[in-house]
Amino acid sequence: QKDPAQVAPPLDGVTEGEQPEKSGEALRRFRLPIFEGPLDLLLHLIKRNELDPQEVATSIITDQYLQYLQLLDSLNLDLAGEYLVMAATLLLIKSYSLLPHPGVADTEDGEELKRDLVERLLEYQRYREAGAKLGERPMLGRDVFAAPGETVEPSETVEYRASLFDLVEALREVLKRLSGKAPRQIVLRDIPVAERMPVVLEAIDRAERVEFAALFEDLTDHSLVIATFLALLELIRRGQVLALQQGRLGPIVLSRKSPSADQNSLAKGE
Amino acid sequence: MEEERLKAILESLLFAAGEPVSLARLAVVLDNVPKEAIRKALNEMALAYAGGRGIALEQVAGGYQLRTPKEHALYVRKLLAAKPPRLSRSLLETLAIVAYRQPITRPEIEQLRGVDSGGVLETLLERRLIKIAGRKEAPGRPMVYATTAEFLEAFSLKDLESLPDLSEFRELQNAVEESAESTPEQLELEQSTESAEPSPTGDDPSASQADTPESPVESNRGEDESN
Amino acid sequence: MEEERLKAILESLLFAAGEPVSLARLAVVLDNVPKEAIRKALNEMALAYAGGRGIALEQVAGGYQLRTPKEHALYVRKLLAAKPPRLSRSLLETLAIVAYRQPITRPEIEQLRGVDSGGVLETLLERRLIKIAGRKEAPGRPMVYATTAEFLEAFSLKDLESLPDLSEFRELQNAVEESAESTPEQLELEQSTESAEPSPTGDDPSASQADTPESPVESNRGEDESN
Repeated sequence: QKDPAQVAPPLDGVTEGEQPEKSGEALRRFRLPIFEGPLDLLLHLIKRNELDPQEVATSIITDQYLQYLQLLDSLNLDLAGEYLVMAATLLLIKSYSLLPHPGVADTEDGEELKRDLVERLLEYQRYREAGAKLGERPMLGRDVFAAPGETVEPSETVEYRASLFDLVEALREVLKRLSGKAPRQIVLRDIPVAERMPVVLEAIDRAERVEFAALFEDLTDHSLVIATFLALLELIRRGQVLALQQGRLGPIVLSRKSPSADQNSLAKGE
Repeated sequence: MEEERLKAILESLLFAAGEPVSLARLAVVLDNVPKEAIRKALNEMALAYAGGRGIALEQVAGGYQLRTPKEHALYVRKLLAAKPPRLSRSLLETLAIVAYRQPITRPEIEQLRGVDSGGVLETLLERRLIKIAGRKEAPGRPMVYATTAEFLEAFSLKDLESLPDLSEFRELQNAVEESAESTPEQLELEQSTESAEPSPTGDDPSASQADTPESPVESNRGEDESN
Repeated sequence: MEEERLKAILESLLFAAGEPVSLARLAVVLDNVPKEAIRKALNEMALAYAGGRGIALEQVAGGYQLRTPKEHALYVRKLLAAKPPRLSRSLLETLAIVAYRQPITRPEIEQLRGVDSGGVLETLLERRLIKIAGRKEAPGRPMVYATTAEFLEAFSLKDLESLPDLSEFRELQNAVEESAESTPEQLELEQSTESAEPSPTGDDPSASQADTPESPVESNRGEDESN
């Protein structure tokens, strides 16, 4: 992608004789130098006229610069604003030197404009050179190459997963709340864990993701809570359910590990 | 740890890492080996590699990295069949400005370059050669840009201090002018002679602006001749 | 080609390739070198590497490959495991969308990205960079995502207001308006996350360790040098 401000110009010999002879839809092919902006163009013109950057404000440079802008204008081509600003600056400097100016202040203004421009030009030239030098350095992927690197089994996600301890902590929270709801009604029944597993899966499937606490919301029976919890642990152990915690003390969210729509997206998404 | 074994392990580590590895990171892995011993081993390794080998040990981006020597670039490129990263003049120029003047804002860059630099900065960010390094405490709190570790790695620089002194360029100015100007980048384009219609997308003004009748016309299109 | 030079180039090639390279492929790169010469050089290299080096040349199914020897696996594993996980482009992209548009639903994210984002969101949830922030009052009551405190921490952000100004990322906004008709490459998104790159120096717990007198290597060094 080209810098939008780049324009391609100029001025190396107007080649009128080389207009295409064929009429109609003839396509012409050009090779043009690319300029990075008005400063770049000015440096080009200075070089071409074998001048010094100090002499940027001489009329030959100004004339050629303007000639180029006119050329683009005659082609109805949009011109980056920076080129026009520079043109105005050059013209202003020129006007100071051409017009009679009784005030001393005016002369100084003109000189200052010129000094500023030369300074900018020199500074720009320095960075352009620095850039060129940078481009000459041994470049990775061009001149020198590194090893692609070996990989090991990624283990870093583990630490993001909620630990068993977190689950137990969360369960305690649920139980604490429960005991507020139905105090002292602890009747332990023998509920098979296997019976609770499909219930847990169904709850997760219904909502795609379920907060850990929500799984126990409607349970007032401690035996049921414990069986449900054990069922969940078993499902996690089997890799059917994924437990994720948002933040160290955040809620634990349960989701289906496989097979579900989410699993597909996992494969596609990354 | 015996010295030869240390060197062998270091070679493994640097090879496996691929990217530059800092002395600190190596020391973490090599638990009980003092940093000084690691540094010494690395220096000796660098010397040992130097003699016409296929691998070189370089200090890059604040760390150590194994790399192929420059002389083999052609072969390696051929094997990898990868296009070498191309950095245009405008990218290099802007990168140099960021490198020497960081942290620097976009308006400051544009003042130095004299042109809008949004597109160039975007490309440099995309290539991870520069990053947004925060905001300047100035009106509007503009973002400031700085170079990345990837920049140092890409240009084989040990650190930012290894950049050549900017003042050197002033002296060289004329010589530079020669070399920079002798091969200006060129834009190749085609245009119908019937109309100077701007490109339909409008997102590449440079292409449409590039046509000038003054420009050396390379050739007419072959198709026309056959008619 | 001279034999030593051939070996050096082969070393460069295998080093840069990482993967196994077939003899045929090597022969293509090394234009005029006969396969037999290449095979012989490789065999000699394999022998030379064998003596306690950090790299081994192995012949595997796909060809020849440079690898770290098994004896160093522990160290290599430690080094690579210590490497902070890098966020892939799609992760960063999604993260940035969430950061700027939170609270946001998965369909909205997918509309912006133009691709299914379930897996990416899951990874981000896993890494605690985003969280489920509730449900949207809309048909189906879809869940909405938001960034976490860990996100701010990981990206060295004081608060969400410290994110780079969205207005500076025109194209993201455009993408929002156009509602992702294709696969928009959100270059700007990288900018936002790039700024938060963890500092390369980061941790240096070894520094103190290395200087401790208990470190056994220190005492051995003298002997090694005399060898």
